[in-house]
Amino acid sequence: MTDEPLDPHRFSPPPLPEQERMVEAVLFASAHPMSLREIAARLPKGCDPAEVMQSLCARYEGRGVQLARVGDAWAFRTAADLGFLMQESMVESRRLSRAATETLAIIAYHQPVTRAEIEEIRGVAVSKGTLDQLIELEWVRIGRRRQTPGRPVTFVVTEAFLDHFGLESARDLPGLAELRAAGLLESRPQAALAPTLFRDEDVEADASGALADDLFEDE
Amino acid sequence: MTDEPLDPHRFSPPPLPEQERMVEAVLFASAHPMSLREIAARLPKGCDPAEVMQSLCARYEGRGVQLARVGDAWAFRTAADLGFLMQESMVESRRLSRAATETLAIIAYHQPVTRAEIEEIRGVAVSKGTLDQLIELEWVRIGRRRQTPGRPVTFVVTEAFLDHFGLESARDLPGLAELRAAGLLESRPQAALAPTLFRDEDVEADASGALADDLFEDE
Amino acid sequence: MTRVPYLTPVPDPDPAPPLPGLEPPDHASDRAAARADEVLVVDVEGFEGPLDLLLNLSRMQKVDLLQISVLELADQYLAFVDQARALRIELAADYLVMAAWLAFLKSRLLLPPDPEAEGPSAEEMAAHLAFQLERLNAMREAAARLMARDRLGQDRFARGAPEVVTRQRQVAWQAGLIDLMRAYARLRTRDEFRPYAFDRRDVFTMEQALDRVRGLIGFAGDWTQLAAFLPEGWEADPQRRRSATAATFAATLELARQGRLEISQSASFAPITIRRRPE
Repeated sequence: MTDEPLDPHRFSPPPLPEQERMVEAVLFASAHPMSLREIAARLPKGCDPAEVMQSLCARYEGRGVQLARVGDAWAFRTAADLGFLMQESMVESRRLSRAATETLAIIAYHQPVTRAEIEEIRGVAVSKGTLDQLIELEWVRIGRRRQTPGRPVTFVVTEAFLDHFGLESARDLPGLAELRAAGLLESRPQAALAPTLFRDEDVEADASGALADDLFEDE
Repeated sequence: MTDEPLDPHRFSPPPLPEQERMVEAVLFASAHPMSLREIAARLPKGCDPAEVMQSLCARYEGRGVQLARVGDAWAFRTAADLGFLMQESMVESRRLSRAATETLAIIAYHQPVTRAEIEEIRGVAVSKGTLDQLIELEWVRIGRRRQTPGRPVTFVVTEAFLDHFGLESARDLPGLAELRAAGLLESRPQAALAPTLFRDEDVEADASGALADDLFEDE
Repeated sequence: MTRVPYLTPVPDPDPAPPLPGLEPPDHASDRAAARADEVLVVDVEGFEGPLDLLLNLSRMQKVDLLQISVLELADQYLAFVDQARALRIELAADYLVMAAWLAFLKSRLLLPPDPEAEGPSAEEMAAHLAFQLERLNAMREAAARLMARDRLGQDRFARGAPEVVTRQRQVAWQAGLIDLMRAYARLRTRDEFRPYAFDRRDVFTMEQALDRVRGLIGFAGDWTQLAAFLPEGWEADPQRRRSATAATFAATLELARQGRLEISQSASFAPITIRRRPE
């Protein structure tokens, strides 16, 4: 083990078919998506996982287990059409409230989005538990602060979100192009056009600011 | 459920390649190895997992993951030759604590040595964690008991220790006089010094002689 | 004035569409009877805020959201709020804010536009409301589509028995043996600790030379060459001889300074001789 080649030029990397086997093994072993960098870190020096990913994908095309791209990462997942066989392994997920699913959709389609923006779209204050629940599910995380007065915190969806909903990237959200074309994803200045339904925007910004400071450091 | 075909001949089972996909998915998703009976219970009626298993095994022949038989059951496993990929070797250069280094040194120079003797030389009690750590590192092992009252256990260094420190035997360790001659008793760093400095035969004999009568008579 | 679709009342063959959340259907004519019935159920809880209520009301217009009549919507909303009030149901503040705003919007829509008025026109406000409703509706549909996807743990599954990656911690020892020897040396020399030690195998110190010359000088009543004072075993090796010579010479100088001996040299580079200083 200690004799592992340290100098990449000392030993040439394994041939591609062997690298493919290695990537296959590493990805199979993991329940979570792995980025190319993470994969490479596990392979012998000089291997290039990106190179073999395509052929590995092709190999599992149409199989019961498939290679799925999740953001910058990859994971093996069972084919969606065979879900019915796995009823017993099904994770009984707590049904999300309508508020939670709507909030999730708004974050996914409008990200990065502030709490005030979510409230404007839904026309109702975001109740305390909703965002917490989504963050706890690891579907939503806190993004960078918006560079506007109050520097409100923003929310974005995570890789786990993509993984859960079988999306390669947030760009693959269903209907995204149509919604954008219809102008429904633009944030329009709404001052004076609509009633102010909740007055706690400042407090809100403050509160989420405090949260962000507590938990996350953006750069 | 009640509409499930009870008569296996009423509906024909899915074609073999489809069954293969199903078994593949079911085994992949299962948290435990599955027996043929368990697999059959998951598949549509009329499927024959035994037959499918054979072709599935063949399909994974030579791949990075293989179908492995675990008792009566089946599971996906990393190919044996790729087991090394499942180890994330983190080379962490951490220094042994001073207590551990000293204890190791005493064992190396005085082996076989009892705990009481180590404590006598160090002048402080040896914590259990220190010896455990050295044993866990496989640099120290337990030797034979000393034939004295209480028959205390002795500690000796291992092959792995010699290997790690590049020594032929523990007797190769330089004695005090050599340490001094090599400037190792100075306070300034001497990292560049290699053990080959002390190959001098005469000094060797001298040093080990001095060592032996230092404290202990080995049998 | 351009014809803006959401401002046009949509003709509806059914003059009294049922309001969601209010049962039995309440419209102006029925209201008294319904109140008498006292079986009215106002389900404000079922709505996620006034916008949600508006969206539900707009659905009853059975038209594209872009074609809704904001006027009619305003009427329906206000009727709903009236109803709730009549039933002494406490509406959340935001429902009332929306009602006030809609009433204001309605009046602006019905009156001829005031050319002096500042701010957004009634049409702009109505258009924005229509946009908000459409956007909320779009997000609601997007949420439904999202939830209907093949989800992990329900339709797609991860490896059920992921293999454990053992973290092998390899401790690298760059100066391992040295550490070991130092540690040992530290222990063994604890009692004879000297802050600075230097092995002077090839160095004859002045102290050593002084001791030696002091001892020997008593016998040197006559001029004797300095070389004769060199210690034994230091003559052969050039390095050792040099060190011994220098030390011995320095020692004689010191003793001369103390008046213990005399030094003489007949010429440059001639041998140096010393003798005990006569009493």
